[in-house]
Amino acid sequence: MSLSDVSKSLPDLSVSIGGLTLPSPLIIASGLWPHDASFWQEPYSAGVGAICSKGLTRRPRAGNSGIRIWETPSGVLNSIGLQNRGVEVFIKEELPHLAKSGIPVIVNLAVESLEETTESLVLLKSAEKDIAAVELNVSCPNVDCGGMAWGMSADGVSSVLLAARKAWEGKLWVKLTPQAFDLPSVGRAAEDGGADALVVSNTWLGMAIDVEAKKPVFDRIFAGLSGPAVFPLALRCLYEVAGSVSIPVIGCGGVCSDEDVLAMLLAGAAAVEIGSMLMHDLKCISDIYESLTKRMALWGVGSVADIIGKGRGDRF
Amino acid sequence: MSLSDVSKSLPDLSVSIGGLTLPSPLIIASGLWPHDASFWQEPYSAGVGAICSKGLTRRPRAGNSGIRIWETPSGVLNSIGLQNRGVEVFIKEELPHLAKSGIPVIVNLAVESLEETTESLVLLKSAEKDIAAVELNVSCPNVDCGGMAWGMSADGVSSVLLAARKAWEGKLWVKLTPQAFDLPSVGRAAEDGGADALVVSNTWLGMAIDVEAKKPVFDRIFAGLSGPAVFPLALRCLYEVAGSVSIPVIGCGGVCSDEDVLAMLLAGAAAVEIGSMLMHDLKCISDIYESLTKRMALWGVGSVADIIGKGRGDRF
Amino acid sequence: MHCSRGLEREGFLIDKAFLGGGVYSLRFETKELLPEILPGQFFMLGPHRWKSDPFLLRPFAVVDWSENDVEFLVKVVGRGTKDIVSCERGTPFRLRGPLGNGVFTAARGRSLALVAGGIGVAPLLCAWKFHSDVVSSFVFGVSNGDWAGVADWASSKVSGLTVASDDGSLGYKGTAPDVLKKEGDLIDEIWACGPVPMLKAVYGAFGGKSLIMASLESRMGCGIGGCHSCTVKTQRGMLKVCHDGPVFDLSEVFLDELI
Amino acid sequence: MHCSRGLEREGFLIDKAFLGGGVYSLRFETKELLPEILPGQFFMLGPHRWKSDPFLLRPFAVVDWSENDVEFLVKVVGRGTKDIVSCERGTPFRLRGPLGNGVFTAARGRSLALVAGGIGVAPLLCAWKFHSDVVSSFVFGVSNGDWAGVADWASSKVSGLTVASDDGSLGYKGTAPDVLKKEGDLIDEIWACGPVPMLKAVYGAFGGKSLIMASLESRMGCGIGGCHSCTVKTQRGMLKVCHDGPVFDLSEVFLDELI
Ligand SMILES: Cc1cc2nc3c(=O)[nH]c(=O)nc-3n(C[C@H](O)[C@H](O)[C@H](O)COP(=O)(O)OP(=O)(O)OC[C@H]3O[C@@H](n4cnc5c(N)ncnc54)[C@H](O)[C@@H]3O)c2cc1C
Ligand SMILES: Cc1cc2nc3c(=O)[nH]c(=O)nc-3n(C[C@H](O)[C@H](O)[C@H](O)COP(=O)(O)OP(=O)(O)OC[C@H]3O[C@@H](n4cnc5c(N)ncnc54)[C@H](O)[C@@H]3O)c2cc1C
Ligand SMILES: Cc1cc2nc3c(=O)[nH]c(=O)nc-3n(C[C@H](O)[C@H](O)[C@H](O)COP(=O)(O)O)c2cc1C
Ligand SMILES: Cc1cc2nc3c(=O)[nH]c(=O)nc-3n(C[C@H](O)[C@H](O)[C@H](O)COP(=O)(O)O)c2cc1C
Ligand code: FES
Ligand code: FES
Repeated sequence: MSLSDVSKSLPDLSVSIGGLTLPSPLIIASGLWPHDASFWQEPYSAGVGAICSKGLTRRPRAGNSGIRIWETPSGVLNSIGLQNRGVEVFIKEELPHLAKSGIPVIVNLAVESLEETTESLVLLKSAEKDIAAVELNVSCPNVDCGGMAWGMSADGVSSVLLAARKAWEGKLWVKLTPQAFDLPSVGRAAEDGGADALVVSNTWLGMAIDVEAKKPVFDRIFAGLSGPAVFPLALRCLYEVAGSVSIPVIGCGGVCSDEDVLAMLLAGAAAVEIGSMLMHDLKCISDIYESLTKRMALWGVGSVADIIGKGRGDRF
Repeated sequence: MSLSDVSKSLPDLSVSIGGLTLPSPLIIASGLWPHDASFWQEPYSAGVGAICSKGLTRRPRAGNSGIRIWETPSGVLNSIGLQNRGVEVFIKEELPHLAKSGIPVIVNLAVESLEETTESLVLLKSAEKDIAAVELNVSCPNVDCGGMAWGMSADGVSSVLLAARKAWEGKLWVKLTPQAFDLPSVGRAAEDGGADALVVSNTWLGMAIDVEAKKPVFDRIFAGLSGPAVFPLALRCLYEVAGSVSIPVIGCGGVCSDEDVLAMLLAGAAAVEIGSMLMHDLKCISDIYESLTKRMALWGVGSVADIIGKGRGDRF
Repeated sequence: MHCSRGLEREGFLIDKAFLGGGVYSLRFETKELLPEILPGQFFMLGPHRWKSDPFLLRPFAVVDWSENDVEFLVKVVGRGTKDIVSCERGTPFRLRGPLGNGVFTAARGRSLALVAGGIGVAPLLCAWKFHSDVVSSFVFGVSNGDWAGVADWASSKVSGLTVASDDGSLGYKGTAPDVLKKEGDLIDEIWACGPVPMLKAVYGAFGGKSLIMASLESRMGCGIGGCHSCTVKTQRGMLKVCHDGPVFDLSEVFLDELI
Repeated sequence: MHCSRGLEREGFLIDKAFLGGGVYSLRFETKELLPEILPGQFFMLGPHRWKSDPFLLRPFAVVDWSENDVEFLVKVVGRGTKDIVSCERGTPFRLRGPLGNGVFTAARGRSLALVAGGIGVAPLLCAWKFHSDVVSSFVFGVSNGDWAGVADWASSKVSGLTVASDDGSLGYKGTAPDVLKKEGDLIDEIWACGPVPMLKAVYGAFGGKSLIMASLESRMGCGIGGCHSCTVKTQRGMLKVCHDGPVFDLSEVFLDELI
């Protein structure tokens, strides 16, 4: 089929993730997009399947002091430290406006203590109708208590799920950390605990030194690496986890182009989250959506489901 | 001091690594440089502190089939699979020529089984005078038996060291893998086992998919990521390990410039290994050596030892 | 290109002039008409050929603009700015903007002084152009004679610009705040942009007496308030330079926490 | 730049011509004198502005050279080649070479045919220029009329070049091996470069009868035999295209393992 015939048979880009149907497999990752409804509409909304909120905590957080972002070769180190206004303000002042956009809202909830997580989920329950899914973030490397620690082991994830599932019956995703030693086992623990989908994964622990100042760039020394640099690593993690669980797995890390999306899908992803690339181009998602559509049409593939996992070799 | 005064007081770039003195902290990492003496001389030798051999095994290895190298954003995936002519041929046909260059030879020995490792070290003993140090590679991600598996845990490294130390009394370095869950504990195991220095670290497990072919690029699916992309990750690993052991730690991963070298040194590295950057520029080491010298002179720093660890924050 | 790309615009470098002191003036022609731009607003930009390294666009204050062109001053300080000024005329650029909600807002009937340090002159040139009627004085402080070209260039745009230099090689000897102090004590409002030490000096001399509105800098990711990279500590909490600023009432900002 | 950089040379793009079929001819002037270059040898190259992305230099066969200039044909197939041909005249390039030890070596007194497929014509043009006295025929096969410009250009350099195309739109209809078969059975030696299917066809038709020396391609890292990225499976084991080749006796190569 030639490119000019493409429009005749536009493929269907909607995806189904553990019972949740999204209009597109392209999800905006947590921490990149403003909670400001003016950015939840055209032209920015074109091609967007869902948007993850900034990582929320039970109470407001000021975030980290000092430098918070640093460019590295094809990557970005960040140490934001979960600056957010807290779950309550989010539910009252922000969520209603965002939900009105019609874009599915994924609430990224940063796990601190189990108590706080339960409290937050109970609060979110009151706004359940505006929430497409809760994404439990057991993987933030930029805070002290909790955060990534929960995602490092199957045990940690199991206890989080046990608490969370008591308070939240809606769709529940778990966003894993690549710092975990055995991602497949952590993923299985989340599946066993009742997760509807996994997100693989969050940022990679890195650091930078300001050579002239002779000291670490970040006040917390370590920070999270994201962006194109980590794509090969994230793809490997996705491939491993997708081969080890039977719930859908969403790929995340360095996705920048339709090729990257297709690589993730072929490796077994049910959808992808796109984060850092939005800093490079606020409108990258609609471009990716377009070229993805064209490529699928050229391939003669009618739906995303026909691609998922089709590029897996024999490992796992 | 202005740049023109620099020549008046050239700093001393020699380093001492567990009793071994090298003329420069810039070491060519394993697997990048030919075992061909014509490349072990001017102009390529300028600024080089030592050269690591290609990973050697007890017996010759043909290496992996299929595509072996793939470019990623600011990085390189490789799946060479330890192609080498075996320890015996190396000792007889290659080492004598390389040693004649006067450049310290670091023999990178890939750990397969403990028996083969012992055998190889016994063979190497016969050529001890030509070997500045043996670098035990417990971190190759591109082979099936052994390789990276030994480096994943403190226990694995302990048993390797126990075997190795019986057969080899010379300088012994251990090259760790960033895939290990707890690098500091693996590093301590190597130290306790009698290692003279650690190399942190080898390549990062990644993968690539050929989207048009709809299959993994590499026959072994996974491959090792190196190059500038991984620098922030490698620096963090170095920082963690250097804070946890008392033997020297050599930084490795994405070092491309004098700034990168200084960052590693400030974070606690005793020296650095440079690998992928040599594919970008065969002569990068002499350029880095020059600019490092200039920068140290501008800083008024007389020796490398005066920089090591001076940029550490308070973590570890 | 698409019909509407929101804040993501495309422009071509149409003019590049080296002004000395590592500073270039760059002018871009945009394909679409620009909306109104307020003094203090900025763009994040980079040549289209930046794909993944460099990855982040760099923020620059608007110096001047018309319907479909926009001008910036770029001082070379690192790899991004170096590569930006190395671009030839005709190079296509990504221009994200105008960004920023905290801007310089004209206050009629009050005495208003502008004070710039080094490259901080950029947004104040824009402020002057669009509010020259309300500005009583404009002091431009630089480090030394390297800035002669920039000072001349600025003087050609701003009638009555007062130039000062730390070493006296250009205009008055002294810092911009020093000169401003001499100009008179009774300034209702000051618009400032420059290095943190300058902002502190201005605040030291005029804080409490005059309202000091300053355009701040910070490392940025998105420019639209999404990523929380660019915050500064203020009495109202951690505020985003890109979204709540870049212009802030200096009395609200913890000056010692500025990076 | 330094006095001696060994194989790392610097050159400036001095000529760029689009020949059609996605193929450009690029000529570089080198700062230093070049050593003798043998047909089949190649350079790895990329513009100096490639820092970390793209990171690897790309290999290209030498088409022609003199004391301080060297010419290549570059076919655009991906991001690296796309960026290379987008460079303006004057752009500084990193040129690593000449590389390769396995080259085309003239065999006097034997009948020698050259057979090229598509962009594989590059090293054979060099072979022809320096060994035209011993070449009895030179067949250049292309896919279709898109290659007309390249074929004309090659014909202007090679007297008696035979052009063939798969669809018959240029020269003979058929593949280059087809044409060669017609030209006569008694060829002592063949020098070949082109896509793997062409090499297989040449081997199928002439293997065992003629000595077939072929220039192979492979993905490369270092170009000097250090990284073991570029190997091909041969009867003598895994050999490095960059160091043991790029020209190999095809009877030694496991053709089915070529990528
Ligand atoms: C709202 C705003 C307006 C600005 N207006 C102008 C302007 O009109 N003209 C101009 O020349 N510069 C302006 N800057 C600063 C400019 O953005 C930086 O100099 C530029 O991003 C540095 O990029 P680089 O890649 O060359 O530097 P890098 O190599 O990234 O860093 C080199 C140095 O630049 C500084 N730097 C890096 N990024 C920033 C940043 N985002 N803000 C401040 N400093 C930074 C660092 O402290 C570092 O020392 C402005 C910054 C902001 C936030
Ligand atoms: C010894 C040698 C001589 C060569 N001579 C020429 C020449 O004279 N003219 C010319 O146009 N090309 C030549 N090539 C091929 C050329 O090197 C590749 O086309 C180029 O590296 C692709 O770079 P890219 O970034 O555009 O492609 P990428 O985006 O990296 O890949 C696109 C496509 O190019 C192919 N490719 C990538 N790298 C190589 C490689 N190293 N070798 C072969 N194919 C590759 C891949 O199969 C892929 O399908 C030669 C290759 C070798 C090994
Ligand atoms: C500035 C910034 C802020 C982020 N904040 C969050 C967050 O609050 N919660 C979370 O789960 N992930 C957060 N992330 C991680 C991203 O959602 C994403 O998982 C990660 O960046 C990898 O994807 P990318 O390479 O596409 O950016 C943040 C990333 C960045 C760069
Ligand atoms: C092509 C290639 C081959 C390698 N072979 C080996 C090897 O044989 N043994 C080993 O210990 N490391 C090997 N490495 C790893 C490097 O020595 C180095 O640890 C790694 O590439 C990270 O450093 P870099 O980013 O500077 O390349 C290889 C790396 C590359 C790219
Ligand atoms: S730069 Fe992203 S919030 Fe300001
Ligand atoms: S490219 Fe490195 S060995 Fe051939």
